[in-house]
Amino acid sequence: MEPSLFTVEGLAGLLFLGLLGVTLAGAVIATCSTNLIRAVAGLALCFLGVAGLYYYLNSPFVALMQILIYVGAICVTIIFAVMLAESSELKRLRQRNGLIGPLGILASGILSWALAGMALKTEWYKSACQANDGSLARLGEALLTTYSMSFELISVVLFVAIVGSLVLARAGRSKA
Amino acid sequence: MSAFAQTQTNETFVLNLGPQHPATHGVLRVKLVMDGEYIVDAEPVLGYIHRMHEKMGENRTWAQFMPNTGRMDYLHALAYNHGYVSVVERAAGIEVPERAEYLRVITTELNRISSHLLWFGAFVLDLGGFSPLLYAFDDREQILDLLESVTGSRLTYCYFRFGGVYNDIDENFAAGARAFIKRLRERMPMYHALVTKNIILMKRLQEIGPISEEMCRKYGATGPVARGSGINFDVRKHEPYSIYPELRFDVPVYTEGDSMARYMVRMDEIEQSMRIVEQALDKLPEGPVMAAKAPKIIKPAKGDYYHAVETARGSFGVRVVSDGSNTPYRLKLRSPTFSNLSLFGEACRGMLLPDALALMGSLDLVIPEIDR
Amino acid sequence: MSLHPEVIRLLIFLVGIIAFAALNAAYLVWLERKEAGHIQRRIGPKEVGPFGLLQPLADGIKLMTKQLIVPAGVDPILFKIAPILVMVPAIMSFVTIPYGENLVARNIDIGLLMIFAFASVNVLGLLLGAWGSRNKYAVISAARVVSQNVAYEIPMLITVVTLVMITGTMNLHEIVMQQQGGFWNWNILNLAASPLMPVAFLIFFVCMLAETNRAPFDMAEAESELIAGAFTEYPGMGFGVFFMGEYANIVIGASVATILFLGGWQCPFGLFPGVHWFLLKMYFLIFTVIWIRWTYPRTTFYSLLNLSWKILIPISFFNLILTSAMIKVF
Amino acid sequence: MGTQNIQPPIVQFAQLDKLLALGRANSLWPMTFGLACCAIEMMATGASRFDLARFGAEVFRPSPRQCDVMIVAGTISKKMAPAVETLYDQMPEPKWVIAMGNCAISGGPFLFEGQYGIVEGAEKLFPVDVFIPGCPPRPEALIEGILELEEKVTGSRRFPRVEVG
Amino acid sequence: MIDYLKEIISGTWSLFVGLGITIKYFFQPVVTVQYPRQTLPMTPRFRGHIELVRDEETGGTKCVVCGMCQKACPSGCITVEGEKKEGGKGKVLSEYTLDFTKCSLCGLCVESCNFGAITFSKDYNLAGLRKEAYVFDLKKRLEEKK
Amino acid sequence: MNILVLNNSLDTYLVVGALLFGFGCYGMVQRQSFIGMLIAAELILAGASVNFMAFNRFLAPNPTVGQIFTLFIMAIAAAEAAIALSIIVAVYRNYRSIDTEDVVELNG
Amino acid sequence: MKLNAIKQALAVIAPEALAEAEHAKKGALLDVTVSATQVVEAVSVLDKEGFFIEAITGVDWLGEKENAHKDAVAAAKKKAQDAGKAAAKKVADAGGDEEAQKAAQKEAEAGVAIPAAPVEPFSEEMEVVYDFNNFAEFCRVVLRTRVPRSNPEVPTISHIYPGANWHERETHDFFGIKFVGHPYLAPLLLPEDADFHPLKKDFHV
Repeated sequence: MEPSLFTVEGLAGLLFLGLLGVTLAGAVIATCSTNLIRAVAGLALCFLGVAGLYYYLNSPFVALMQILIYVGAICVTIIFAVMLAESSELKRLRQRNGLIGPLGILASGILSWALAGMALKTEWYKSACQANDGSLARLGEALLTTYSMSFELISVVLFVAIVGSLVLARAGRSKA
Repeated sequence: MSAFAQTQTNETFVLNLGPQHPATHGVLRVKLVMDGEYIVDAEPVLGYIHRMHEKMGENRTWAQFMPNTGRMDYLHALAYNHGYVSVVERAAGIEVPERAEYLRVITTELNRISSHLLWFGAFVLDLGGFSPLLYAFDDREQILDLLESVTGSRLTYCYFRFGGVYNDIDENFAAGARAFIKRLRERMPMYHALVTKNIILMKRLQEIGPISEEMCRKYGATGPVARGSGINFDVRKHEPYSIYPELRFDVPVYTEGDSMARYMVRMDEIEQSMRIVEQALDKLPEGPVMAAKAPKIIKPAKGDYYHAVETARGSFGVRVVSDGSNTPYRLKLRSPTFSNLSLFGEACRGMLLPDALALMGSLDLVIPEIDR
Repeated sequence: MSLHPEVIRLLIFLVGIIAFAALNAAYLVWLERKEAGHIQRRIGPKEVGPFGLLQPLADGIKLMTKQLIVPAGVDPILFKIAPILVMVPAIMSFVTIPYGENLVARNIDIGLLMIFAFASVNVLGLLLGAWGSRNKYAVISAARVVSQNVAYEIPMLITVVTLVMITGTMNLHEIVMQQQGGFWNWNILNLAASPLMPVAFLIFFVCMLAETNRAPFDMAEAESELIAGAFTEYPGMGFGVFFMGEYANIVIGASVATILFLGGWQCPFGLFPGVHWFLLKMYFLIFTVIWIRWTYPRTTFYSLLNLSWKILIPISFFNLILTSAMIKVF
Repeated sequence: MGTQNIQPPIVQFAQLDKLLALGRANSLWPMTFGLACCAIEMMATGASRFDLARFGAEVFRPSPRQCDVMIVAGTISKKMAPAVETLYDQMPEPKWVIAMGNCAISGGPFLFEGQYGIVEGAEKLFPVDVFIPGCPPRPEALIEGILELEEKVTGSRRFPRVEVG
Repeated sequence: MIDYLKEIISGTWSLFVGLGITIKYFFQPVVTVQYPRQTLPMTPRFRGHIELVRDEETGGTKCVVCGMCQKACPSGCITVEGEKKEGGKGKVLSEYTLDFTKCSLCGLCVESCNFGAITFSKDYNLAGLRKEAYVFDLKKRLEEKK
Repeated sequence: MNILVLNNSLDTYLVVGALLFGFGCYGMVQRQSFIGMLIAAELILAGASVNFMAFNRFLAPNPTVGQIFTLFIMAIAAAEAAIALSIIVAVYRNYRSIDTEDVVELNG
Repeated sequence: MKLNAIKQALAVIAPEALAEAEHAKKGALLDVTVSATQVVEAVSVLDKEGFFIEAITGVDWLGEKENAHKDAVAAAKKKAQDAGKAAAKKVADAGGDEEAQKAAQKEAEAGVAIPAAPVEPFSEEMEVVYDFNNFAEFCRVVLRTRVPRSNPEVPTISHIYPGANWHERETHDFFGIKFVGHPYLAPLLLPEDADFHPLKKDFHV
């Protein structure tokens, strides 16, 4: 199977490469940038790329949720926190001194190399065929039947998180 | 109002509002120490349009200073003309014919309406509403046409003279003024429906920027600012001058002290000024508009004279010190907004930025009048 | 080697969408200026072309040939990337909007979600641009943008969820198809599903105003307070792109409102449905948006939050519960 | 090829320049920059009766970054002069300056011997393109000034001249 | 609770009232005077820069070079110069310069003139590229007007 | 192997997931500020999610499980971000720093 | 009556310098001159009676004493001349000759003392003028104090009337009068680095 560049498949493949690049570039910026806001921007870029990957994995719903939650909510919240925490001056992030930098590179490099190697080496048991591509209806059905308990629990967790963060963030300010 | 008190540990930063900023109506700079959007401290920095009026007064003859008065507060130039001619007439003992006084009052009150209309528009513009400004300008243009037909200028009038006024009105003026008043009476309900009763505006003004009676006294605030804080002080009633004792009008006073009260005072003053103009037009006597005995060259006797008038912004006083020559020895212009603005720093502490700007707008600032 | 027809179709639509967005942005500015003029009893742009129709062209030429300044002290990368981050998601959202029965670039099952997902990226763009400017006014404006958007996304999404419960789909095409017939079948008057539908429409409209930073919720660029807010440091085309993105967002908001509540391309009387009806309704909504801008003063930040938390969210929650009850009962 | 016969360039930049000039001239966005009395007349010019919007020049931008023309409307004091200069420098090219009113032209009525407070005209700070005398000038004069500036940018005048009898 | 609902309803109503007002104006005719194409009539008292009055009898100026206007002017924008009249008393105007860029249009000069030699012009729309154009030689202007 | 069909191979996604995980780990170690570490944590979560989604697409018989897991991860991430950020803000208020080493009092 | 109350209270502080002014002529009802040290006390009295501050300003009386001296000299000279002439006339009437007349004239002229030129330069003064008014009823009170021009210092009243803060700064701008105890006496209307006081009579650019 050799799709040429000018077919739908070919273009899709090309786009996929682009998304891969965006994802990894975003990850690099997010970890290595010395400027915190740029790091968040890199994170947003990375998430956008990941959302694209999800789209290629036949789950547009999750892809859009990824954009909505990660890019639209989490990144924005992080930027907001950065603004709150260092509104006065642009703070350069100090790198940890000594061996931690190189060691970190080494350790995480080995880790990802091992993981990737494992993934590539393993003979994955391919499922015979999928009943259908995880459509929205089936997803909803599963959420409200099989996983309804976890769904509720997650809601509780979210609720508690919201209340907790409100309490934490408001602790500093007292009613006038 | 500030819902939360500022914690000491929070980081503050300095925001420079101006000297060129749309909300300051000219070239005022306010150094704001902010904690987020809360104002911790505010310090107005003046002098960006200091035009040396008092110095010029000492370099010119008494008559030659007239054009300056109109340029101090270009929105209510005639009241400033009035203050200056009154003090010189007091010093030199010049009698003014009655018709001239009536003309002075009529034009001054028309000018006051135009000033309040412009303030109304600019204030709503500060609050983000555009169209009321243009409606107000539309009405204001009518006044400017009337005044231009009498004085020859649109804005920086130099109409009064020691001993009278420069020109008698023409035959169309009275009818034009009455027609305008009729028109404005019909427009006022529209302004109230569009702006005053608008829920957004009410939320922005009610209980915002309270100024207490005591604060007005300590800072010497006068005019609508004081009247919005429950102080019944109007120079026209308090220290009657010109023909105001002969006219019937009310002094609108609101006790809330918030921006809404100041807004309402000015809106009510427009109505009162219309009343004054109507009465003065009815009573307008015939006669000369210039004192026959007015000397061409003014040389007041040695001494120290003061006269205050009520302008659209408050009590404007002129102190002249004469050494008997044809130039003033010392000319002090007591501008109302100078005092009104001086309380801004204290009043806006702990407020949010948009509320502070609403407060600043409600003070009705004309910066060249503050800086002089 | 030939291109697949689907690719060609997509390309054509992409070009069409970009042209539509740009043209809309340009001529909505014209509409805004004209409408403002007439509301204020003046003419508005008139001398540049007939009825001032060439005014956007002149503005465009001018903005494009303006010197590109990257002011000292800004973060150059963020500064440059922000306008793109505002513009691109807006164009992406156009992809799934059905203008007519067959006039849609890509009919996605979860089109509604897609629009909201991309709309949320818009905030990020503004935020990065404002932060990148390193201007105090811009930073204050950015803080306002975020709290405003977060506060209004909640009632908006609750309202939309209510609607999705009623229609049972997130496919915009299907949502419109369900509103076939006359205006009594539109969702805004779908009183059988929930008697509060007109109120829901109002809530959606108000939230849309807030999300697109339009007056009276335009505190992000409140001229009398924050100079030009997040755009304070942007000269020339950077500002132009922000501007276009903003108007594109208004078009999207009006389109979504049209689709969700006003029956999309359906005719009010059940006759001759078509794209013209869609455009008519959409432009009427945009007209209203502009009309509102030139009528009201700006709200303040806390009254805006009060409005959201104390009025819109309770009502939309109530509507949600009511609707689910109605669905369950009937 | 002799020096006399210079071939016209293949791409007619002159035409393009003309178009660009036309675009610029018809989209002069002024700065919200009122200093004193003249600022009120500037507002009046933007208001319904005179309507600067007809020429596409009503987009008063408060940020100098987005402005094309700075209307210096009022007296520039010595304290204000550095700020005015900064604002001028912050405007991106191409930019123009209109000196509105006598104060902005020469110091006007506030010019006297021994004055210590004002700058004697905007020209002392930066080049000025159009002068509008008056104290303050009528709104018509400001419109005339904008048209005059359009003429300067494009090289020709599109509008009839108003002759005053 | 009732107050809450009342406020919502009255507030919303006030917003609709506002919209009604603006849309009413939207459909009303504009009040704009389209300046270069239409002009407003100037009032007879309009104050432009000053101008010399033509003496209908002699065709020249009424000015007798007394210098009162020069003295009255607060800004010193008037310069009057005269030459001795040949064989007679008084002076003949040789130069009357007005530096309009300093003028404050106060009208003191016109008032101070006992001979009615100067008046206000109706030039209300001056604008130009050179500021030197506003230093008027009024004598020349008077002659050109013939 | 044609690089244009990478999108149809499970390995690609697994490698990307591993790389994201690696970057996340590196960030965790190297970053000094709380926010930087939060960013790194988000990267790690993203790596895990990519794996879930990939297995879901290519291996799982039921195509919803992986997606639901990813959705749950998102919810948890959102909760985590909210809590972490409010802690950061609170810490910043008290210590005026978001550097981990400056907050030594937490060490006990 | 506020006026009477304030008069009594101020009379304690500055009994000799209390002048009731005629409003129609001067614009004020009461004109009080106090010494610089009494300013705070007098202002406190006004504060207690509920007065508000209208303005503070200065007047530079440069040349006042010199002019007064010159006037006095001129007057004395004229007086001497007149006296001399009168004496001469008297002598002439009495039939005295010219010499006698001259002698009488000289004698009479010498009899009128001409003020001597001071050894030291005149101690010129500046005046600070405070205007107070009352919201409740009309009662404008002018408070004046004179300070030597060489060392113009007045205690501040900005702790009593915070509104006086700016007025004092402005007066300092224009006249260089120092308000002792003022929290922030930086130029208000003049540029921040201004070191000149333009309303002083000897100010030249």
